[in-house]
Amino acid sequence: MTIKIAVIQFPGANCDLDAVHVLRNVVGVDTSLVWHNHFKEANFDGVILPGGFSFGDYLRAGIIAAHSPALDEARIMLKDGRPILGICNGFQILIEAEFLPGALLQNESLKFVCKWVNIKVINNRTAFTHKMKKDDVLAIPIAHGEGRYYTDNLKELEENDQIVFKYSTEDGSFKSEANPTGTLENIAGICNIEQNCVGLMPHPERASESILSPKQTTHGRIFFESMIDFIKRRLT
Amino acid sequence: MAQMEFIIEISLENKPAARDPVAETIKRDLLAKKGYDNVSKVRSGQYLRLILKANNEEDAKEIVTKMCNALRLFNPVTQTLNIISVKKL
Amino acid sequence: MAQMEFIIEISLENKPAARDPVAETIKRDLLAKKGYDNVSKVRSGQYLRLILKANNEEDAKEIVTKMCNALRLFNPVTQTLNIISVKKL
Amino acid sequence: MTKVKLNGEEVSVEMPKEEFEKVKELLNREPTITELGGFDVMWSEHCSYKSSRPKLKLFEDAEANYDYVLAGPGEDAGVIDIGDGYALAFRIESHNHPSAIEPYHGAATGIGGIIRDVLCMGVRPIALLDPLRFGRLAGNSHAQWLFKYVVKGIADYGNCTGIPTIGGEVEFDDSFENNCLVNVACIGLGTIEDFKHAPSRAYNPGDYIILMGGSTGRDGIHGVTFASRTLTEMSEADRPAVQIGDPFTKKMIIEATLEAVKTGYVRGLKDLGGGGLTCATSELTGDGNTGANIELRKVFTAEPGMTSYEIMLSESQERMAFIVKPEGLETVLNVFRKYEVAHAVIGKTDDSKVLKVFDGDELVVNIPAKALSVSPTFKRQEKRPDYLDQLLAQPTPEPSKQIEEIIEMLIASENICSKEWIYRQYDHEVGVRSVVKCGDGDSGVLRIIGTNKFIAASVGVNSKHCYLDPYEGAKGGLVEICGNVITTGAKPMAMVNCCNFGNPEIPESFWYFSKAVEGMNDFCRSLKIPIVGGNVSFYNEDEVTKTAIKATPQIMIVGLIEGYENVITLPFKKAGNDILILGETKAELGGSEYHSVIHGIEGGIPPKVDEDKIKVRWDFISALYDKKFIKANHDVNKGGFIITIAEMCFKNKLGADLNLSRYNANDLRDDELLFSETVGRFIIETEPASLNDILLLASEFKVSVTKLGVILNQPKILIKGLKNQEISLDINKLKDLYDSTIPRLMDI
Ligand SMILES: Nc1ncnc2c1ncn2[C@@H]1O[C@H](COP(=O)(O)OP(=O)(O)O)[C@@H](O)[C@H]1O
Ligand SMILES: [Mg+2]
Repeated sequence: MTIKIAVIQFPGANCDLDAVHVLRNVVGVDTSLVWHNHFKEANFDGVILPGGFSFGDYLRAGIIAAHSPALDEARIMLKDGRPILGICNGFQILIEAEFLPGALLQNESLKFVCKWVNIKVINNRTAFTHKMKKDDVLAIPIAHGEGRYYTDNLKELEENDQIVFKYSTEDGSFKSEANPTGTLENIAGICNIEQNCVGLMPHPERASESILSPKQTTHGRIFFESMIDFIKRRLT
Repeated sequence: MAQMEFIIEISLENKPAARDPVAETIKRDLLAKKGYDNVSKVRSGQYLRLILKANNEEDAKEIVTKMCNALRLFNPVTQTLNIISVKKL
Repeated sequence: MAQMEFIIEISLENKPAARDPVAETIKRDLLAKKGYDNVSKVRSGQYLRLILKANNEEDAKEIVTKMCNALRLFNPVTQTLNIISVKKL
Repeated sequence: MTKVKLNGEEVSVEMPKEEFEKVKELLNREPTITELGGFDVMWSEHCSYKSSRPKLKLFEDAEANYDYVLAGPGEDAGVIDIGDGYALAFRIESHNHPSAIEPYHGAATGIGGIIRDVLCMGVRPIALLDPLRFGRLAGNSHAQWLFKYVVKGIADYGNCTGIPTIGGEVEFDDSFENNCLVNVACIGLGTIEDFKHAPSRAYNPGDYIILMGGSTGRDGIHGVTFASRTLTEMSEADRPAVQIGDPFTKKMIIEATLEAVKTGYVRGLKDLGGGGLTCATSELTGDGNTGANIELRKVFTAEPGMTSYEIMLSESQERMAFIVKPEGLETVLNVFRKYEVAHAVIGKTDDSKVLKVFDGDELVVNIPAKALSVSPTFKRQEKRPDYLDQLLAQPTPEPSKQIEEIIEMLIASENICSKEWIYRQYDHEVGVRSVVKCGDGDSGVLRIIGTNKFIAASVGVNSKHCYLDPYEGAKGGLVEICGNVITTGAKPMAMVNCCNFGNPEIPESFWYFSKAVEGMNDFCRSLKIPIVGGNVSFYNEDEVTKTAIKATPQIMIVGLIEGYENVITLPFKKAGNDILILGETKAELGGSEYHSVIHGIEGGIPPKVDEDKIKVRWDFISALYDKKFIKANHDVNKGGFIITIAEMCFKNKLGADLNLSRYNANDLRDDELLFSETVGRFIIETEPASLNDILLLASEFKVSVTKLGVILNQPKILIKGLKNQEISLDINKLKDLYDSTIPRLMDI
């Protein structure tokens, strides 16, 4: 049984090749880079919507890509429980396509911010986090201008255990200085109720090789390893 | 009936609960600049002006409203759609 | 003379002769692809709505124009300030 | 502006009368208006380098003298062979004039332009750098406005296209108040095959010419003549020469171009920049010794009714021209269709050596393909400014403040403080190559995925030094930027430069240019660094005050590191390790930050460069690297070596215990010793066990190495051995000052 992962190439995506590199060369899984109009769900066990600036993020990050036929295909995967990960712009697309609830607004500072931060694992039962421990703190970089998560229904999100990651300090506290964008409740990533679809602003593909990490960590790799493991379990 | 062209202006604004950092920054900068304390409120949004064919003004409004909803030109969780004006071209 | 409150709406847009990639992309990659080809033109901009005290409508317009210049909210080299409406509150 | 009679009608052109006569002579008839427009643009200073070309001849032999140089000056970008089948292309360019009036779009389209230059070498753009100059920020809302929007323009464009901005440099100085400098550099990576597939020439008759990308509009007509004049000469009407950037379209063009090149059917590639279609088609055919027939009405335009003059001269952004083999036409067009980028086959090459452009049936251009590139040159006068003698003679006043206070003021000063406010806004990690990130080293370091090779890149120059002595200043810039690359473990491979000067028609301004070029040339020859490209921006001069900017020959160096174990970073690593200084300190405070921040003066004698000593020092460092002796490395520049040491303490919250009594061979005053900006010095961290070997090696190489002290486990710098007093500095406080300056000044 070979597992096949698709990384969707939306017009303007720019972390697509990075995700492909990590999946193929670091995690070692069969991965295809698929142009958004050509994507057919039937060929894949999991899909990644990479970061970047789909359609320049004009009007609002992710909104134009959310109307791509690729999302109709992905919706089938969503329904039958296959894993879907949205990284940064991919998260924004998942929100705009209503795979995930809420909105991602312009950072409070009105500035793009690129830096290494820490996130704490809140929900470790999703397709992308089940190899993590609850309350683990991961070192991972962010790079975005519209990542301030907002929902008018925080309670429901909490009750359904849909908050997956929150920005924290290195020792795991949710102080406001650990919040790089003014995001609601330090939220960095969420999932759907069924937990097969996760979206987050930080970039696991940039945190998967020690050579790129300030402290030589490889926390980003666990996202992809969890996904592979999740797929294997589903298939058996 | 022959269709006519209409010019229609809309704004997409953040709901108050979702905050409006652009407006907040403008207000803060205004305070710092002094001399603009007569400005009491600022809201910001995205502005779009479209030219489209419709039967009449009402029809134009309806087309635009439907389109904005169908395409999610605004995110209903945090934004509102506001039709500023419709004029025959 | 007693000052009154005005509500004033403006848009900051690229000059008519300048490109508007945001609008071009919305039209080409969203509206046209989703079948809204009755929309023949789109322009985009930043929308601001302010409430301020002024002596009259003209005065309100002037205050807003000055403010936008002072805060460098737009650059006359590539953009225009367009006053959409002024109303007494 | 000149008024000339063309076919009986009076028209205005930028070119002087003599050049108009020369055009007529060349064609043996009156030009058409479209032809004349082409000559006017192509012979402008910006396109033709007519003032600078005679001087830049000095640089011309890089390709011949270095076997790893694949493309040198004259190409869209310099290209070097870095081994393992890979080619690295890079180039730097100015976008000063547009940015001075429209900082956001001026800077953004500057990035757009430099990306195209690298892309048209057939390689993927993988990094950007941005050396900048502005007026001083404190209490200066104009400088703040320019700075804020230039950085935002670079961020929005670079981030959106997915090219990391891995480094840059900035200085704030009054002379840039009305003429900010926005230079941008781009590095591209590809296989040598990719590069060979995409020459910027049309060598073969019978190939298709395809225009691809953004539509051609009325925006930006005559942008280059605009860049060839001083700002205040322009009327409002000139100003729409600043264009709106469209990074999304650019990103599509990058992907479509790279995929098209991979098909193997592309035989030539050229970006459309200054001079638009006129420049691209004439250079492709002129340099390729072919000719072409162009059908103007095939060009897709942004608005109806554009004249042939407008279409040929439009400088609309985001366009590329392709020369494609006939049998590959469909394959290449299919690539463009996939990416949904607009495109049109606009003509064919032939062997006529003539460029013919048809507007319908009308022949609007009919000129020898090479004619446009044989622009006239000017021999400009040069004269050393009279004010220099007095400036150089300015002595260093006695310090009126305590050393501690001086150090605190220096570290908080605009030109020394942290530039994090800038690079946080840049995605400096996209591409998963960034191994040494902004702030962690003197250069950005990128890995080449699939190899064990790394490239380091840095850019900069000291404008204050160049103002006092452009010859030594340019050399000093090279020492510093090569030093930046060396500190990360790299060997400097090649240089490109961007010359920013005043009005070349003024002899004093031209003298600066001339001396800086000589300095760069002399240094690069003796240190064996090929100069593979450059760009000149003149007319950075305030017409009202008649002052030019401080001479700024920006230097960019690209270096190569073999093996990850050889990549070095800046922060001190371990308490107890030794702190050594390489190189001696001389009383060279001319043009220093100390003079300017503490005494408010600009004069004095600036640092001089001794190439022989520099060379041995670099060889020595290389020997230390080979033996793995160096744990951290940072070169000394603005503010002197105490600033360097403080910067090395910050990241890991360490300190330093220093005794300077052994390090004052020249018996300098305390302020001279501490704050002198003698170039070519390095502070290195080594382990105590290797000290003896290092000193032995030093005497073999005959280089000056002194142990200044040891790394402390506490955030403190203690300095003993000065003439005056013992000094204690609090690292946390210094770091606070260092970090807070720009955020404080920009939070209006
Ligand atoms: N304009 C800029 N853009 C991006 N990075 C910058 C800019 N200016 C400075 N930096 C970064 O800040 C760090 C310190 O820069 P600088 O103080 O010029 O270095 P040095 O210590 O070599 O003088 C470097 O990583 C540099 O790349
Ligand atoms: Mg340095």
